[in-house]
Amino acid sequence: MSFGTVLRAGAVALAMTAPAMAETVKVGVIGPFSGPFSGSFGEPFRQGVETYVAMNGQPADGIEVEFIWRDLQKPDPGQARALAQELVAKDGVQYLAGFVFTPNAIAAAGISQQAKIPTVIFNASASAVVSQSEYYVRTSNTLAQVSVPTAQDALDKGYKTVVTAVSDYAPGVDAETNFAKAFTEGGGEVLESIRMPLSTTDFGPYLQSIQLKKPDALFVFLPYGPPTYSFVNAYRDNGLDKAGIAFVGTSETQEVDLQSLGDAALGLETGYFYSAAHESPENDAFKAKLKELYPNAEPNPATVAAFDGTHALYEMIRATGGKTDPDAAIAAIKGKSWESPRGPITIDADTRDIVQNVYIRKVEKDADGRLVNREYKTYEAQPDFGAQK
Amino acid sequence: MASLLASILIDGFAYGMVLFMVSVGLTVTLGLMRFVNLAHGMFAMIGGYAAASLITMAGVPYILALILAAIVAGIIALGLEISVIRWMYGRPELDQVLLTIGLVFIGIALAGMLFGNSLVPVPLPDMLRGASDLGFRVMPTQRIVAAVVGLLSLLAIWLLLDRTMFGIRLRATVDNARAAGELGINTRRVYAIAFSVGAALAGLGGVVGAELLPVEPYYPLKYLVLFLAVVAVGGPGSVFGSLIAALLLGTVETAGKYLAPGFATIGLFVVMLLVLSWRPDGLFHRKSRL
Amino acid sequence: MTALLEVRNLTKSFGGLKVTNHVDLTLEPGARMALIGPNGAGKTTLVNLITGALAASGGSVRLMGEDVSALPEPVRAARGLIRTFQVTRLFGSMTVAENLRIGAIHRQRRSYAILRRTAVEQALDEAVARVLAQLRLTDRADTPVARLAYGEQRLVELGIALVMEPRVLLLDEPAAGVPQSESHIIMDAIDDLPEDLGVVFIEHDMDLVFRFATEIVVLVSGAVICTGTPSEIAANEEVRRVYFGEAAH
Amino acid sequence: MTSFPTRILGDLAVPLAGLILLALYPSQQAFLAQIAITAILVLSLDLVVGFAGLATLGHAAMFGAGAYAAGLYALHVWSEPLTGLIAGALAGAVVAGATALMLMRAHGLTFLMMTVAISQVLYEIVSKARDVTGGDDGLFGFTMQPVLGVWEFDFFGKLAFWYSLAVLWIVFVLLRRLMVTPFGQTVRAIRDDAGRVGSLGGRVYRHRVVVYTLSGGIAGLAGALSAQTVQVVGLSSLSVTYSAEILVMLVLGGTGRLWGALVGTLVFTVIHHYAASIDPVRWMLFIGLILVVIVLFLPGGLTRGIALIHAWLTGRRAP
Repeated sequence: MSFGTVLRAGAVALAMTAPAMAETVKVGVIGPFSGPFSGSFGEPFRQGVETYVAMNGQPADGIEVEFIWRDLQKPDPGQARALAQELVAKDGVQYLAGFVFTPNAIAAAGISQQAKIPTVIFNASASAVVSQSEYYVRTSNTLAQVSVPTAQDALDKGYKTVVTAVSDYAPGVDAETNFAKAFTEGGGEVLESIRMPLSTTDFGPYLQSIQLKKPDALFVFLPYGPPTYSFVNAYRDNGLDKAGIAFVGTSETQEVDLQSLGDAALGLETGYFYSAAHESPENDAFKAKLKELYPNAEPNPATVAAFDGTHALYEMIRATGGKTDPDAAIAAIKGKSWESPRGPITIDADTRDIVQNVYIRKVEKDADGRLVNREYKTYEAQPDFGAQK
Repeated sequence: MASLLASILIDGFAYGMVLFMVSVGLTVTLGLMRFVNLAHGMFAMIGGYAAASLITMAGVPYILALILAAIVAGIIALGLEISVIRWMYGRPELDQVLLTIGLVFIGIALAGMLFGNSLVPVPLPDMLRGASDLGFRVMPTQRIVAAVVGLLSLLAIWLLLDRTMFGIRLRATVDNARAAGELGINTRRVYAIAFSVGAALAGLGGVVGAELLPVEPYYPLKYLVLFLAVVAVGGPGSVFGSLIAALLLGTVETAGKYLAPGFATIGLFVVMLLVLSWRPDGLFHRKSRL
Repeated sequence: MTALLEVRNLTKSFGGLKVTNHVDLTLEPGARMALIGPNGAGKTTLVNLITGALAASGGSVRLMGEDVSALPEPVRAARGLIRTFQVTRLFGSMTVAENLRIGAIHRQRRSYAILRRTAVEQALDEAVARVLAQLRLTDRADTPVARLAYGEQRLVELGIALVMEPRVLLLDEPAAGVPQSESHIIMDAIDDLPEDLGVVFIEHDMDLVFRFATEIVVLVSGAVICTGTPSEIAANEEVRRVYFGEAAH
Repeated sequence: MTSFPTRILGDLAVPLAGLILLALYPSQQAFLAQIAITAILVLSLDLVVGFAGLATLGHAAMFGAGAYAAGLYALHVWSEPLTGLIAGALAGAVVAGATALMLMRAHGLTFLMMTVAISQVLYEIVSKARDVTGGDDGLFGFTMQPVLGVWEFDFFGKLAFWYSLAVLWIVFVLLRRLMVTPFGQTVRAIRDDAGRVGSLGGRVYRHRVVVYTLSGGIAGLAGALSAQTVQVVGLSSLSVTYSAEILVMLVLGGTGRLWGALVGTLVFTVIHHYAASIDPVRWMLFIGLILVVIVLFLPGGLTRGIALIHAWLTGRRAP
């Protein structure tokens, strides 16, 4: 975490007390900047925002953006609402951003709606989130968005039967139901759907009983960090790969965890919206700047979601000239498309949710021996299938 | 059917042995010093970090790193015992709970600063990776290692308690600390050594259990309930009780995963509640034997 | 006239060890019974069995003719069987008056009362004031007990029992640890107790025993070896040998 | 004991403190409402920890039960707030009362572990009953009618603040009264020496069950307030982590004094608020150090410290 940012923010605040030369637009960012989720979300958020600012400067001449960071470690709706209210009422922010957990995003929706605060969701991935406020925009993904194309790909690969094993929490259930729906509609069969308690770390028994079912493939959804690590290792160590049960995942091999997964991850195939190995000038520029600012940081889906979220904020700020005009701001971002480090993306004009490519990737070693998600197939312009139901 | 039962027992045993190793030190501090130590998981985490650093940075072989990690955990525990924890013996439980929660918070913060907030893998040598064939099914080799190390530590604990001078002193102090003091046993030193040895065992458990309970800053908080459950169910102070409780809880959770996947966690806690309502002092309440 | 307290065949064993061995006792109204015996004779255990703090392995306890053997300690206490402790057990966070009030609250069955402050409950106050005066603690009423001298703490220990208006009072070494100069306050207070009350007291000081007791029970290794008036006990050969012989050293 | 004016002044302290805070943080009323609600919860925790002497890591179970009950009540039955509070309090009391029958025979580590197990089981049940509770997306979609039919809930939390402050005031005053009644004193006596109370005819178990149930009711009330003012109920309201956090607040202020609960909540929340905006990463280190220092050097917490300073200034010995 950078102290420079704090100092810079302070300097901006000081500058404000002098006769204002430039219009300052304040953006409140709420996320887990400490605690167990800081590694997978809080830090990437900050890195994404700052990388974007470093690459693009200020939105326009005479408009300065000031980011105000507020720590919210865990799902805590009361705290989320209090922080959002404080940012709006006391700090006078024109925009809100961040939000990892769905309940927090929903709790702040009332503030966003009533105070008309355009808000960019960097993560919270339940389909229902964006519809909670007319001023919500999302630059991450929904589980339906990534699991439906993943199911199609599984069918294309010729898998006839799957077992789904997901962590027993809302994103896991979303992933399971959407995958299963798409897979069965495409003619496949789901032999069993297992929901594993979130606190589980010993996956051996689950994998053993899956092995007895002998499916063609195993669809998985697990939260980042320890559960994914344990699961992938258990998948190898229980010999499922050798038994010919293919691994079908989404976010499991994301970059923040990938290197610590080690060789166990080699060959795993997943469908997701961003790979650090995506080949495009936008991604190369993004990775180069990130590396320059944070030598130890991994370019991660959460980093890119925040990077693109900052782009969305800039679009809205530019469209309103830094003035408070929430309706104009939100109208300006609706239907916008641009080339993100992840590939082409669009903010849907009706749902304000993101439309993006979903890539099927395979974990390989690059020239330096580091693990990468190599994209080999693209499902273009996927919407949130969950919202279409 | 038979192979399902065998699978439950085998997986439950391996899981239980990891739980046992991490928890056994805690049962000694609870039974002996009557010290409610919520920071015990921290020593397992320290062991894990020590081993991971030794292997990845210094290229130390796995087995040596395992032993060194246990020693590091033991030494840090000894330092803590002498500087802080010693003053907490005999204080109300609430104070002990709070102090050790405080230590956990400090440990989490320091671990995050030193090693980052993501998990740190403890790399296994190729020999211990992959699966071993048991005939009717395969078993992760690493899990067999954990079970073996667990059995070896059980043997070592038994030898330590039963065959050494320290064991005699420890048992005398458990029976009656005042009488032991009058017999010339330095009870303070006995406490300190017992605490440190318990932490070293936890460190060992932290390393061999790293595939099951991955090493990361929130380790001490995340698995705390599990470790305390083993001790409470086994009966504070009873090494044998902890072993049985660890195997029981390990098997219950494993059985839940095979038979009612979504309810494994609830099952674990319900069993714990039932046992504790039935026997508030645990299955094997320490009377005079350790 | 029924006896206040009748103990028959009371037995307690831990494992194979009999710590209380077929004890019989009868306490008449007005009796001042001293329970004596060497250390480890099981005197405190006997008190614990009578009050129900410990469950007996066998035998019966009758209080005013009724069998209370199956009743838990609080119920026996509510029926007037009250004891004090050898090691002072006061409510350490409270003042003297508050300590006594806890007794009064239970005596008057007000422990679930939530409508008025304890301090304005007149009946409680009167009971407390009476005992404070009796023990000459009135000017200490608002002192936290933690700050009292040990002798005064023993008085409060006794006071909590007295405010319960017991029918049978079991005193476990009431003057233990109290300097000689103050022990008479305690013994005087015991002397002043109502006539119809029965008292059992454990005491090591033979002067006190012979001055106050109307009846003496000698307990050795958990069994009663002899019961009698002070003069009978003083003359008893076996008691002299087992107990006074030992005490003389 | 205390003179009449002192008592009245003590009763007025909550609204006074509320007004001072409002003057200090005029535009952060949702934050102040959070403090008031948390203070109610910590007061209820003090009943169990400070006055009954039982260390628990499961108190959030009752808070969460109250929050979900009030949320479901508003969603399916009636969105009137005051009856919603009653629903929440009842739910908290029922959970506490039912579990107390099992819990109050245990003590020490066993008690601690059972409180943890109970709140984990409740957590899992609520998490699994996704259709009813929303699982970990949270329970939302309900709106509240105006309080007493007059005052509307506003998104800046103005009403939330006054509403929560009023409930906090009532709870605080009633608990202050309760602590000096015969029942309150009996509970304190049980904490000091349960065996002694038993020897006086006191029913320790029953009193503990009653006080735990009462405490659960108040925790449920706090949960209901939280549900109504935030209009989302999250699973974390039931978590053991939250139980630990409120325990830290209580100890920071000092157990066994109602003042301690208020001071601890206020100091913890305000420090957290600033620390979290200045340097969130080191916040955990800081709170850990505070805990260790308080336990080692200032058992009794901040209010004990204040009492010591007061005693030193007035030249008397501290109580």
